[in-house]
Amino acid sequence: MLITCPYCGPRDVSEYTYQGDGNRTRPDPASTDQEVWNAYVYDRLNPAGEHHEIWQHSGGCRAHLAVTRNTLTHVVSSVSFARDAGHKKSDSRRKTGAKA
Amino acid sequence: MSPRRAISGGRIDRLRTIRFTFDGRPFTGHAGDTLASALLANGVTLFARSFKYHRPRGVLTAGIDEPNALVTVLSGAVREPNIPATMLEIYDGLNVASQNRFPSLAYDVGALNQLGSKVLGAGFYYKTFMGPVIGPLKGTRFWMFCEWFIRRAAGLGSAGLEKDPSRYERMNAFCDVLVVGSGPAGLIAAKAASDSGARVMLAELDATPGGSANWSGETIDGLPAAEWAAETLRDLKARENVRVLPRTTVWGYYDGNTLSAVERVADHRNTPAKGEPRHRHWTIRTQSVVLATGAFERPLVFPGNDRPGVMLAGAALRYVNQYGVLPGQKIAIFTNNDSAYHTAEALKKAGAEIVAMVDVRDDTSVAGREIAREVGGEYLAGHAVVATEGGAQVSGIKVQRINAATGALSGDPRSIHADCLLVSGGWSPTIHLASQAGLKPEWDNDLQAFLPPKPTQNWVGAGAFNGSFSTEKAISEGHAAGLTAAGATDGKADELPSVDADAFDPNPAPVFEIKAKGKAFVDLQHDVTADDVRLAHREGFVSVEHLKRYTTLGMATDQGKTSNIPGLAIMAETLGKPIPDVGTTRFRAPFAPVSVGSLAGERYGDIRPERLTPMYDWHVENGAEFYAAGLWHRPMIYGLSGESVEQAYVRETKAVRGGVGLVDVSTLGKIAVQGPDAGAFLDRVYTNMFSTLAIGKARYGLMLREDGFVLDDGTTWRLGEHDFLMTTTTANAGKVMQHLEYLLDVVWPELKVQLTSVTDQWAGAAISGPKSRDVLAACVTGTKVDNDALPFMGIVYGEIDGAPVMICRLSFSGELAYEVYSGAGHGTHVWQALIKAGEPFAIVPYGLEALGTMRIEKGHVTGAEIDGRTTARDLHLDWMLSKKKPFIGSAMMDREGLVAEDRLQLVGIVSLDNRPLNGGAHIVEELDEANPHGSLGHLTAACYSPSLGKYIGLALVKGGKARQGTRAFISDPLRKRFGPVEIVSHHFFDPEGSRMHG
Amino acid sequence: MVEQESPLKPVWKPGTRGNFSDGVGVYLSETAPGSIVQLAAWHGEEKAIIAAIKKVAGLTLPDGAGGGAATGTKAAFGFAPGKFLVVDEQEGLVAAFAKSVKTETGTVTDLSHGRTAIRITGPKAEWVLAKFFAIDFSLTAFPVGAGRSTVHHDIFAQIQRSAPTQFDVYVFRSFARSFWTALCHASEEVGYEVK
Amino acid sequence: MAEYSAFALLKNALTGNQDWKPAWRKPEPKPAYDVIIIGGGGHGLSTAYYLAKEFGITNVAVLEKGYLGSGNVGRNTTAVRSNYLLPENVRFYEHSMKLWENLSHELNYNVMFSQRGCLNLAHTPGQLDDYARRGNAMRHEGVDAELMTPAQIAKLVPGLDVSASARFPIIGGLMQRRAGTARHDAVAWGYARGADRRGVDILENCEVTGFIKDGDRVVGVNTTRGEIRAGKVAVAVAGHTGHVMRMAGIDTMPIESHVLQAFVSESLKPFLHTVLTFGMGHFYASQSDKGGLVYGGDLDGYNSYAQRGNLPIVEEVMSEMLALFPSLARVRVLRSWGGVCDMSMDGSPIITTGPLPGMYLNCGWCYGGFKATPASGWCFAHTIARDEPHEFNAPFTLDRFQRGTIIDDKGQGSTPRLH
Repeated sequence: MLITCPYCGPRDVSEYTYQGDGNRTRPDPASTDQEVWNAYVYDRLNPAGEHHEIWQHSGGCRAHLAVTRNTLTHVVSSVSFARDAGHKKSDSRRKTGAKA
Repeated sequence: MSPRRAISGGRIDRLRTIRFTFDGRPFTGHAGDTLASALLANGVTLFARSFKYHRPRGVLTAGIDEPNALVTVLSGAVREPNIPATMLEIYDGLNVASQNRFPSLAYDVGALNQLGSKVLGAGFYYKTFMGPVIGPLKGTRFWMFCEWFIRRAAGLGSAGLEKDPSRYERMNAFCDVLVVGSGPAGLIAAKAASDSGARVMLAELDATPGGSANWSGETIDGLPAAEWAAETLRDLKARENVRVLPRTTVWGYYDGNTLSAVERVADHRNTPAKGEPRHRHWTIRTQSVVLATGAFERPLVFPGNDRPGVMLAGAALRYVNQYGVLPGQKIAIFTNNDSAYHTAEALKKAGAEIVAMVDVRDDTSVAGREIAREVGGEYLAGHAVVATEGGAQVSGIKVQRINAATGALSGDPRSIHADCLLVSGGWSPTIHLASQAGLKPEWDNDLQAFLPPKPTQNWVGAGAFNGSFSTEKAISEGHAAGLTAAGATDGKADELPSVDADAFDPNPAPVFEIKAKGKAFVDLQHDVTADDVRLAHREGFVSVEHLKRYTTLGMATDQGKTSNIPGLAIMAETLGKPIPDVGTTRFRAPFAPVSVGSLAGERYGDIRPERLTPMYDWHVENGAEFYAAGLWHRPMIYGLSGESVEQAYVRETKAVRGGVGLVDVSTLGKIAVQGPDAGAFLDRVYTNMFSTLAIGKARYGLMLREDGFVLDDGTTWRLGEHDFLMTTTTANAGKVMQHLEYLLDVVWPELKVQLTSVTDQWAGAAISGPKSRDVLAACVTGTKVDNDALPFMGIVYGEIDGAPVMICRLSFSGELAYEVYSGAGHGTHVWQALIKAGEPFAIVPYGLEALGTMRIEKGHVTGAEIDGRTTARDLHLDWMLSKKKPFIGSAMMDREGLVAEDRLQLVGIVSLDNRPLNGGAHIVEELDEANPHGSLGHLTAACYSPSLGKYIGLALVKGGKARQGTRAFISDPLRKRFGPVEIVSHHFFDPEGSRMHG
Repeated sequence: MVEQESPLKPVWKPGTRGNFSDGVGVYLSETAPGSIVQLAAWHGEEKAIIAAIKKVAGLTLPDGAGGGAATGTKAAFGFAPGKFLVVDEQEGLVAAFAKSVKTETGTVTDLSHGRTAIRITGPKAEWVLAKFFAIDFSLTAFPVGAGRSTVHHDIFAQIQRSAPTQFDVYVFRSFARSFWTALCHASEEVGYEVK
Repeated sequence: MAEYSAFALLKNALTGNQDWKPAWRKPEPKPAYDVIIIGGGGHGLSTAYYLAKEFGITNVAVLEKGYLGSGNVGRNTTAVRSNYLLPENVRFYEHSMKLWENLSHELNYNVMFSQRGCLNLAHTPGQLDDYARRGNAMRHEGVDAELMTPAQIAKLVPGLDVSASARFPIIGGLMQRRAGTARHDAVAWGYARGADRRGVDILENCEVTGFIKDGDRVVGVNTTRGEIRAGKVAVAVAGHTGHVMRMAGIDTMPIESHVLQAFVSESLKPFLHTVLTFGMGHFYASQSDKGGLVYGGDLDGYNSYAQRGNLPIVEEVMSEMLALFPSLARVRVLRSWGGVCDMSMDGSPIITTGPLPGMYLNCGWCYGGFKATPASGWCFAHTIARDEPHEFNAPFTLDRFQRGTIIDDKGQGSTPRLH
């Protein structure tokens, strides 16, 4: 699998570290809403298909990247620097958190 | 002359004789021979024994699809099992043994298994060996008892026990176009792509590129096809933008057009050249791929189809045309398609007698009938072979009339004398790589074969891979594919080479199995018969995956290259469904077996690099024994002769507590945290405040994970307004760095903070003990080191013996102590200067054992306690949790599970029986050596404390805070160590810290 | 001033080794520069850092990712967004940059001791390096002067092509000995000389 | 249906093996069942089996979207062990072990469970202490464990590099002798046959396309073979948990689906008679009764449903194998495959009622799923039948994350790829 780092160009997956679900938005640091924190730390969208995720080019420039990748085919459809993508984040995707 | 070598012909070098041995017997062959062709030329027909029934087996194919003729290559004590004789190039001194037989290939006691073959059918293991319900063999023991015997009989070749001294290497390659397969389609594709300026790689699994041109006997551009191929190859090799890789099997098609291939660099030579790897593992990242991988011929399934002397017709064509070898003298041919007619022609030309042409089809082509007449022998259209005759070698065949549409046999069988039977059941395109790269293949009813799926990655196909079996089409498709792959469009089709070849209809009659009495094999290596397939059907294992798993069809070393389609066809017929409805197998990597050595590549014998501190050589010279700490080597003790580990660390500890010692702390993770927001950032990631830290001061810090558990600890030093030096534990350096980088990049991109790993920039030497200040005073210049100039947690800059140093006064040992940092390149220089300056004070170097002993005495935590499951409160570090600010982990650290009273909490443990304690021992309230139970927790670390004169340890104990001052027991059944202990505070030694503040 | 000790000392063995059927494939050496400095620009301040490199080191860096330049004694290249490695045969580069790079522009980090510079030069340099690193070493993909950040398993490397058949590989000092040993081993196939 | 036995084999051999019957029926779906189990893998089938056997609930359907056992039960490295660290895990997996020990009998199907032992190699004193801690934790729960010396290990495992000059010398190991391997497919087939014989309908090629709800309550499912109603709907779909739960209206779960690759070598004369793990990386191996070395390593490390992985892990696993067995460089790897693992946030499973009324959930198996098959089904059946967990699965709730009562055997926190 190759991921095209916006700085380094296409590089093998072995140069990257998967840093997880890319659509999570860290709650307000002062928030004490346990549900919100629980969702941030533990709940994942985990789709079978297009997935927004964070990868670090840890074996290259070390930048974190916002990657859109299909989890069924592994096809990477977009890559950008996570620090730029950060502002576009939306947290509207979550409907129901899993509860017991 | 060898008995089966044709007088002339073939691409072998008849002037070069090669000597080799097979099962200890000397043989000769010629340069260009495979083991299979050389042995066939010598009249050898028995190559191997099958897996299950140990039936005698010959050679079925001429290539990588060989299911039968597997051998072990011996080089000294090193063994390479399960190598197809068809893929093994002979060289002088080659030593090969047959396998899976005892005592010999000709007489194998394992063949007795055949007697029970009715019982040993598919799935028999599952139905028996359950054993008795009671008694010593109850439960699974009866099975294990039987299994012992089964395992003694199992397996094909033996792996050696000696280390393979060979070199393996990995190679990264990048190109525009990778062409897989070098038959006419591949050669032309490579040429077209190269002509249009692309960087091209051409991989061929055989030794001689050219593919079918090497044995087709056709004429291309007026040249014999093999010569045309050689000529084209010479042209390609001379080009700057082409790399040709012979003996290279492309076996994996991974994501992102990454393909992997193994090049057998030196397998065809007795010894590799100096520095040359035996195998080279190529990882090829390419813009596009041309798949010109050809096709595999399928056998027909009929009783006796496994007898040595039965061979694929296409293989025979290759033996005669490429190797000048006749697979027999009196040859019968059995086919359901036209391709085998060419073999008949070629064999006749080379001097063999064709005794019969048996074709299941009634209405064969005019051209076919013409060839049949020319080659002579009986022509039996509308007939089938229903049996072979002979012992471990074909001596004849039985034929009977067949209706190709219904498969019904009629008339009486009759015998025909023959010493070899060539079979063709049609051709299956070699679509494995395409299948790995994508979707399901598509069934073609005319060809009775699966064609490549639609691409999901960037590849184009050409030639027989596409189901286009004529050389003319291979060339035109190859050309187009080469251009497409290179992204070019201006190639001229009229420049393509002309082909002079007999046209043939590749479509077979849809006959896969001849249903007559007797064992008819589908998977030859695993002895899966047509009846096994039908048994699987009866028992409901009807999906293709169930069929494979239940019968082991296609699971042998040849991965079903010759057996998958016939097996599927028999299941389809039994179900009364079309073949594609039964299912298709998705092919997975590897296309063909790959040596483990090649995949390990350069890491074979060197799995991980070593990480060395600047003072490593000094430690070695001064008697250190080392620990592995991740990739680092760290001194454990500096033992004197005759000293035990415990004696050494006790001596070193006493020397530090009583005087002064020096320890290498260069492995601590060090991160430069720089920028105007560095202080604010640290406040967010540490539980305590750092923005308030004065320049020139250090502070102990604690980090939590987002989930509120402890991540790491360490000191961070403020070197400037915007400049901090963070230290982490050795083990967590990488993890902490990544954690911080994530936060800066993803969570707080607005912060102006720069992180740099400076672990390797600094050598760290911690000098500890009441005399440490005296030693520094004696060697440090440019600064004072007294309590005023350098108070606890203070930082000064100076020089030691001319080298600049940064000194921070902090203590892990609990003594008056300093960490002396210098540039790594000055590390040994400074270390030696400190040792020299310490000589009057009897300074000792000390290792991790002494360091660990002193930290246990002090109750400091390390990775054994920060094990990813402990909280700050568990470790008595509540005082570090700032209430003035949120920090990473603050929101989650108060969940009920993290604050429960009965959590494992840090305590000290004192041995009350004056015997050593072990890390990993458990703590119990009641001792029960026979049935240990009721664990309260465990020891994380233990040592003999010279300061207390006792064996002590740290432990994580349930509700430990409340248990201080109580008695308990150590329970260590694994090491049979039981005994009374006292639970105490983890601060064993100098709890007020007066020594380090002194 | 105290000389920096080489981390390669016990494994640094001048001379030739390996298969010389096609001559010497590669020459291996440690360049031991006096200064290795990392410069990092805040977002939008990259040009200012490039200007500082021009001013302090006299090197003109082309725009774009991985752009770099090398002279006989000095070299600089980008290895990450906004980040550059600047190398000088002489010591003292850190102090010079510390003066010219302001807090508002970015940071200066001294790595003179932290990285070891290994030079591989010769007709087979690309071939040998391709055994380690999954990057395209061809001249078109990796032009002279340019820099790349990559990794060989655990060993991070920043690589600059300082001439058509010459690469300078900067590795963490603690890994230098392992890397050097592996590099020598991998070079035996083409014949190598340690200089 | 006929019992399997040596006698039956002989009898059938005499009649040309014509009389064997299907191992399980291929029934048409009924309009409604008491319990529907989504997922015809090992856990779903064993749940159905124990529902019928232990709780007398036989009006049960198992819904499998493909062929039975097409998921991880047929895609693992077949190891069975209970050598965990934390008591919750030790107790659960030991319960599983005890079920394994009698499973072939119970199912009248030889699952070839072979207690050949599982040996974890230690390479540093600290690691040996960690293994001692784990082994002692097992012993304090009544589970067998012992430490082995390098000399004992060398004798047990020929070809292993036990030299002091190894990059990571072997200084000892933790052995669980009752651990071992089983024939993975046979486990699925045996449970399927056992459940079928007790009246359970196994519906292959029956993919769930949606949930039927009455208010919040789940009352059935829509499938590719029609609508099926049920009193209780149980979900045991491992790596596909996220996908199935989303159909029920639950968008997020404490689960990530990751690909784990496994490998088998060509058949070799058996020499490795135990399950072995490497301590300085992530590698485990055993040798099957056919002679193939069955081995694997770490996750690829990213979300995936593709059932196939990439090269870096292949290379890593092979390197680690040769670090242990330098003589195997010339052995060849024959097949590789990928399984989709339902990695939970603490590395431990979830077996619970809910999260919706009428629904029951079993997931989060990480790579532990195969060995858990009997206990998972047993506990899940209990939970479905009684509407409350058994003591063995009581800790494995879904709300433990929120409550912080997490069960983190590896101490890696909420980074699933590290568990």
